[in-house]
Amino acid sequence: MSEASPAKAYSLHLGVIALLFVLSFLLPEYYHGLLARIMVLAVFAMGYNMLFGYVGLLSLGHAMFFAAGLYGAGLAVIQLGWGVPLAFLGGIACGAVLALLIGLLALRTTGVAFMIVTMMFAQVFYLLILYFATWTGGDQGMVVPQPARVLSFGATSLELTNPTVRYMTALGLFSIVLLVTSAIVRSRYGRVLVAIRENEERTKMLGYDTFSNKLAAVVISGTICAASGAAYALLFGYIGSSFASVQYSILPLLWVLLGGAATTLGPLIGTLFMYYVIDITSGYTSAYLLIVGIALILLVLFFPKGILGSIRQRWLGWLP
Amino acid sequence: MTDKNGFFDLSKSTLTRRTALKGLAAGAGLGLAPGFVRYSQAQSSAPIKIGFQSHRTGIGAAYGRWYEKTTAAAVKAINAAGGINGRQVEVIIEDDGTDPGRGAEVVGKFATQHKTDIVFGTLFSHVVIGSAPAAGENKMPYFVVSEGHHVASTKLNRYVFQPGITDVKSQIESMAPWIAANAGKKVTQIFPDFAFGYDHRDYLPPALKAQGADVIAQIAIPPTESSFTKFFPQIPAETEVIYHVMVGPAVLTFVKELGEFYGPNRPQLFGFIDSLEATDINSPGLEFLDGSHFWEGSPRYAQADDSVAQKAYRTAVGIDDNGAAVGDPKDVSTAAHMFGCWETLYVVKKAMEDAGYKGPEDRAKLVEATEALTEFAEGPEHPQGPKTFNGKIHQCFGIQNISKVEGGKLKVVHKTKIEDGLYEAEGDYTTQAL
Amino acid sequence: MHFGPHLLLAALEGLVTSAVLALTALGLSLVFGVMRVVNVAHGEFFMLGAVLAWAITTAIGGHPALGFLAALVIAPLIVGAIALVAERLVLRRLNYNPEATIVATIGMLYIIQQLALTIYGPEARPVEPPFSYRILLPWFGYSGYKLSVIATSALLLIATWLVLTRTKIGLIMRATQYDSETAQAFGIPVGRVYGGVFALGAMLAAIAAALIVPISQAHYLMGQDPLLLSFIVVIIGGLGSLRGTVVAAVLIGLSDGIISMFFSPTLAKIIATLLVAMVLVFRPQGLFGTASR
Amino acid sequence: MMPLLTTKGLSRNFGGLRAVDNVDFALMPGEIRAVIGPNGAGKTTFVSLVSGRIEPSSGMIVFDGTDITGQPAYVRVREGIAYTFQITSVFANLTAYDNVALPVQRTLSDGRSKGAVRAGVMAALERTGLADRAHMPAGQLSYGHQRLLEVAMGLALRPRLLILDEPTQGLADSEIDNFITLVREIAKDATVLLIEHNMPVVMQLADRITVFNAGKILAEGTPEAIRENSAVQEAYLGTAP
Repeated sequence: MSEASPAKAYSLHLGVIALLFVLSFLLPEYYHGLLARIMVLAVFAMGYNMLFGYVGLLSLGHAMFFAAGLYGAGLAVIQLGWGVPLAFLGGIACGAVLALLIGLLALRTTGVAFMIVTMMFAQVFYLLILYFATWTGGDQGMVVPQPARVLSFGATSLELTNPTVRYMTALGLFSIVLLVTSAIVRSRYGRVLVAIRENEERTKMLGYDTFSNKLAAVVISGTICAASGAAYALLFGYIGSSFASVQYSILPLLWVLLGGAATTLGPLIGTLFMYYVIDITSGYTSAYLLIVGIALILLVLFFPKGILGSIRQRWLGWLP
Repeated sequence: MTDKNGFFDLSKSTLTRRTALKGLAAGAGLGLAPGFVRYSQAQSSAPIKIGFQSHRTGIGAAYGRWYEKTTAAAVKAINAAGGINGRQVEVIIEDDGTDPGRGAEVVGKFATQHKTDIVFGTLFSHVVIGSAPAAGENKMPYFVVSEGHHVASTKLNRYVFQPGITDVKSQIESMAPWIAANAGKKVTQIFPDFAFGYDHRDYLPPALKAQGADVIAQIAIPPTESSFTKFFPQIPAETEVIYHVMVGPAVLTFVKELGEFYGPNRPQLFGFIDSLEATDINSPGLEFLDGSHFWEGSPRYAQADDSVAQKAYRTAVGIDDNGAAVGDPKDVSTAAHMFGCWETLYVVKKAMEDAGYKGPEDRAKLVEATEALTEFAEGPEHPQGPKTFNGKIHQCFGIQNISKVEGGKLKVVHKTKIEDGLYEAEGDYTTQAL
Repeated sequence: MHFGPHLLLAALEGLVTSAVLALTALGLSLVFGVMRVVNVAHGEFFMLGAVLAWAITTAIGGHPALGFLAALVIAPLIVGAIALVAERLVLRRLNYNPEATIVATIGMLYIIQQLALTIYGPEARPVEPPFSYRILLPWFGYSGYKLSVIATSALLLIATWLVLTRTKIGLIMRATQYDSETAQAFGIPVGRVYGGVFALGAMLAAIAAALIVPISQAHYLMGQDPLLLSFIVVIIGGLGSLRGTVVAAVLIGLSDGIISMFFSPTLAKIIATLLVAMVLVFRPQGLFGTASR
Repeated sequence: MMPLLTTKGLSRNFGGLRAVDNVDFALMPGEIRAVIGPNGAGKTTFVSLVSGRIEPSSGMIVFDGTDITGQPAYVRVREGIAYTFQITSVFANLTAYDNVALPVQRTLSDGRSKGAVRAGVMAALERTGLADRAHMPAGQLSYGHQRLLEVAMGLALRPRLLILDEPTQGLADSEIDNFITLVREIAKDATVLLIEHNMPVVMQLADRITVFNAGKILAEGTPEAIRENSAVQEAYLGTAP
């Protein structure tokens, strides 16, 4: 946050990106595919972290932004026949517009009321997907046809279903969002967001229009989540209402809290951790949710600031 | 009413573990001479690995358990008779949480980590549709037992098959003539406001129309609803038949409240047993269903005219004459659907043998061999009855049962013909590249 | 059906929903009001109450009323004990930090749900109502038991109100809610009050579940809807306001029933949800809360 | 000369209580004005109305010739009304540097250059003697330093009117002397409105004093005149000569 050690933070981010790149060549096939998915979902968590970690606004409705991107991109391909790049942008635009609208309404509330209002708007969004099942496929969802999931540059074309292309696309999105969000939180605007989190009243008295700043944060957060959703639809080829359900609003909160709120890499670490706990434990018992539950409680008891947050607090103060 | 076994009974959940299946498979393979002979002749001695995508948790968990039981029984029988192409069959189970996102991940895990030969066993439509792209991308033959119309709609891809259970569209079309002739001409539909309901919403009215009957009202119930009485006034007074296809845990409430609302002067009731799968028909509050009719894929209760194959199948799976687990009369099975697991595995066996399937490199051959199948004769491998298979749309068509609730049992009163449920193909998977 | 009878039916149905919702939401409201803890596992305590009610009635057998009454007493006690243990082992150690308790109660949610699935199973299981009397109205029949649920819930709510306003326990709870530090200074054992309130909140949910389970069955995923609805009720009613909670529960229950008269069910749900959200947006302190908190 | 700030009939009710009652007030540019009065006299409510933290029940506020009654607080800050809190409310988890950077970066019109923010921050910190503690989290500063940081944040806003709400509360005597010097320096380019209980500080600093009692202005004048005012003595100074 402060002026201290920007070089260290940048090297760390570039190092993580480089590591993920190298891993692409080392990982066994299954973990290669899983990591691609995790990177896309980590972007969802990073979008959530933007609002929850830095502005301190706890939303329980972020599934709607993810789903806006998912459906915006997916339906653009399925119903309108758009190409991949345009559909991706369309999905992001849907998320941005929705976030602006929701922000204008929900930011009139604070604290628990904000949680509930966002949750209810997300519920409305979810029900609308069911209500307009003719176009959205309702709860069954729809497949984004494989032939349409191709990136064409003149003569050459890249199939998004190819594992390497998919991994690299996911990594590309992840890297861009990581660098952009870390630039935002280190910027003057990021400083204002943290000030709002720490003491909104005081921030107002420094001459800041906190409503507009928060609104911008909601839009940035919603846009990033929509980018994740749009990428998910195009890379994995399925859109469905379960991605708009309450569960998918709670997941990014969990990922962020696990990895460490208000840390740039926490969302990735949290998503990774949660995925691997489920993946490994589900191999031993069908009661893996029990283990997830216990893990959550132990973490919150002994690492209340999440994995990276605790590391930052105890050992590495410079951690971004 | 006393059920001391049902509660703190941990054995149920441990029974169908992957390890148990492995043990069964291995035991059966070693113990039987013919199997052993073919085993040694096979070019590869490694077992054929079938990835079973199971609803162990989430909303589909009640089905998942019985799908696992049926699958274990079928695999045991197949292995006892020498396996497939002389190789034993091993089932690897992964839980998909009845969630499409996780479903796709599980298919990926089967393809790239377990490296199974096929993936099999999914029931819930949204999981099938969510997993289908992953199956196509991994070129992984994916045999579902879902009864949804999604496979036959040809909106999925060439690697997805449903050869063991008739799809809902066909079921509905074969029900319509009987409803119009025996139940009534003015039909009100009550269905869940999600995909399973939409198949009924979309396909029943034209099917009834063709028989001279009409759907006069359609009431869609939101998926999260847990009380229903407030919707019943929307049922028109002149309704002769209520056609209900509610599913999920709130179904008992639905029936009970319908009973309280109408009392003895009710219209005719026709339902899909999906509503009451894994639920005792004699549960308190269901008395109201006495005398009403249900669609059943395979009958829950043993019937007087059951074939030898049907009897053998019931014994193998371990269900008694009332369709409950042997030794636990409260543990009611999902008999109307789970037969599909049994039959699908035998279709896989047939197709693998036709294709001379040796390993994952032969998956394309397996797809073509499956598409080449046309008919399944009734018998030990297909105890529910004869079926035809349309290789272009990857869907089978079989006979359906209409059962009447009588004295706390379901008695089959009508069996449809395969032709009743045939419809024009909506596409052709075989034109897609492999 | 004509408008009048239809409205009557919708109102009756709405009242049953309200009755159960008011009890459940009151539990959540107490925990939230006194401890400032957002208990995401509240719905799972509800589910536990229903599942235990099934287990108890099944174990006892005999006349359904016997088992039901036993369940109505024993199930909440067990659930309360479980909640107390959870509070002592986890929430207290977290110092009731708002964010930490949300994560911890999500953890509890997973644990309780998974244990219910493993031990109880995935089936929906019915409980026989203590009596099955069908009230025959000129236009439709209605369950007598449902009416008794409304009455029982009303009695329990009045009893809770009396405890909160007329007894020393109630006074201690209100003092803790108002200002826990001052309460501590005046010798109120705040830690024990918190434990008691958390258990009481869970017990109210369990009682509501035991009442509803003869109407809708026990199922291991049944906790989610009551949780969401209770949250809404608590916020709309204003935090920690018993009167507000009850009025909001009646409002939500009735509007749910009556809006469904005019629109297709899913659309009705969309409209009802949007309406409540808008109330919150334009009156965030709830309908009965005061502006400055 | 036109007053920098005037209020006309300014009132604010809390329930039945009239915390500020029909106050007409004028403040000239360059002045150091002290507002004194017993606890509950309405001083803090009055400056909160001026800064826009709370809305008036009736009346009008004019700043530099413009009616600002309906403007939100943040706009008033931008127009030059800075408020430092009575209860210290620096951002405890941010460094002193970041605390001051927040107001500095907003007032910078050229905007982009990082050097300008740094220069502005360090200037404000140096004026308040906190430069060597720039990278300490504000919450770890001593109480007196937190008060100074609060002033530094107010200064960094480059206010035309700086409202200081009990700035010397909890300061040691030595710190108070430095503080008086600081306020005098601030007053060279800003008008200062000071709520203060410490009478020696008031007497040393104030050009004029306004005395509040029960929500109304009881008296106004030079320090000498107020000291002589018998009504004030009765209401407030009576206990302290």
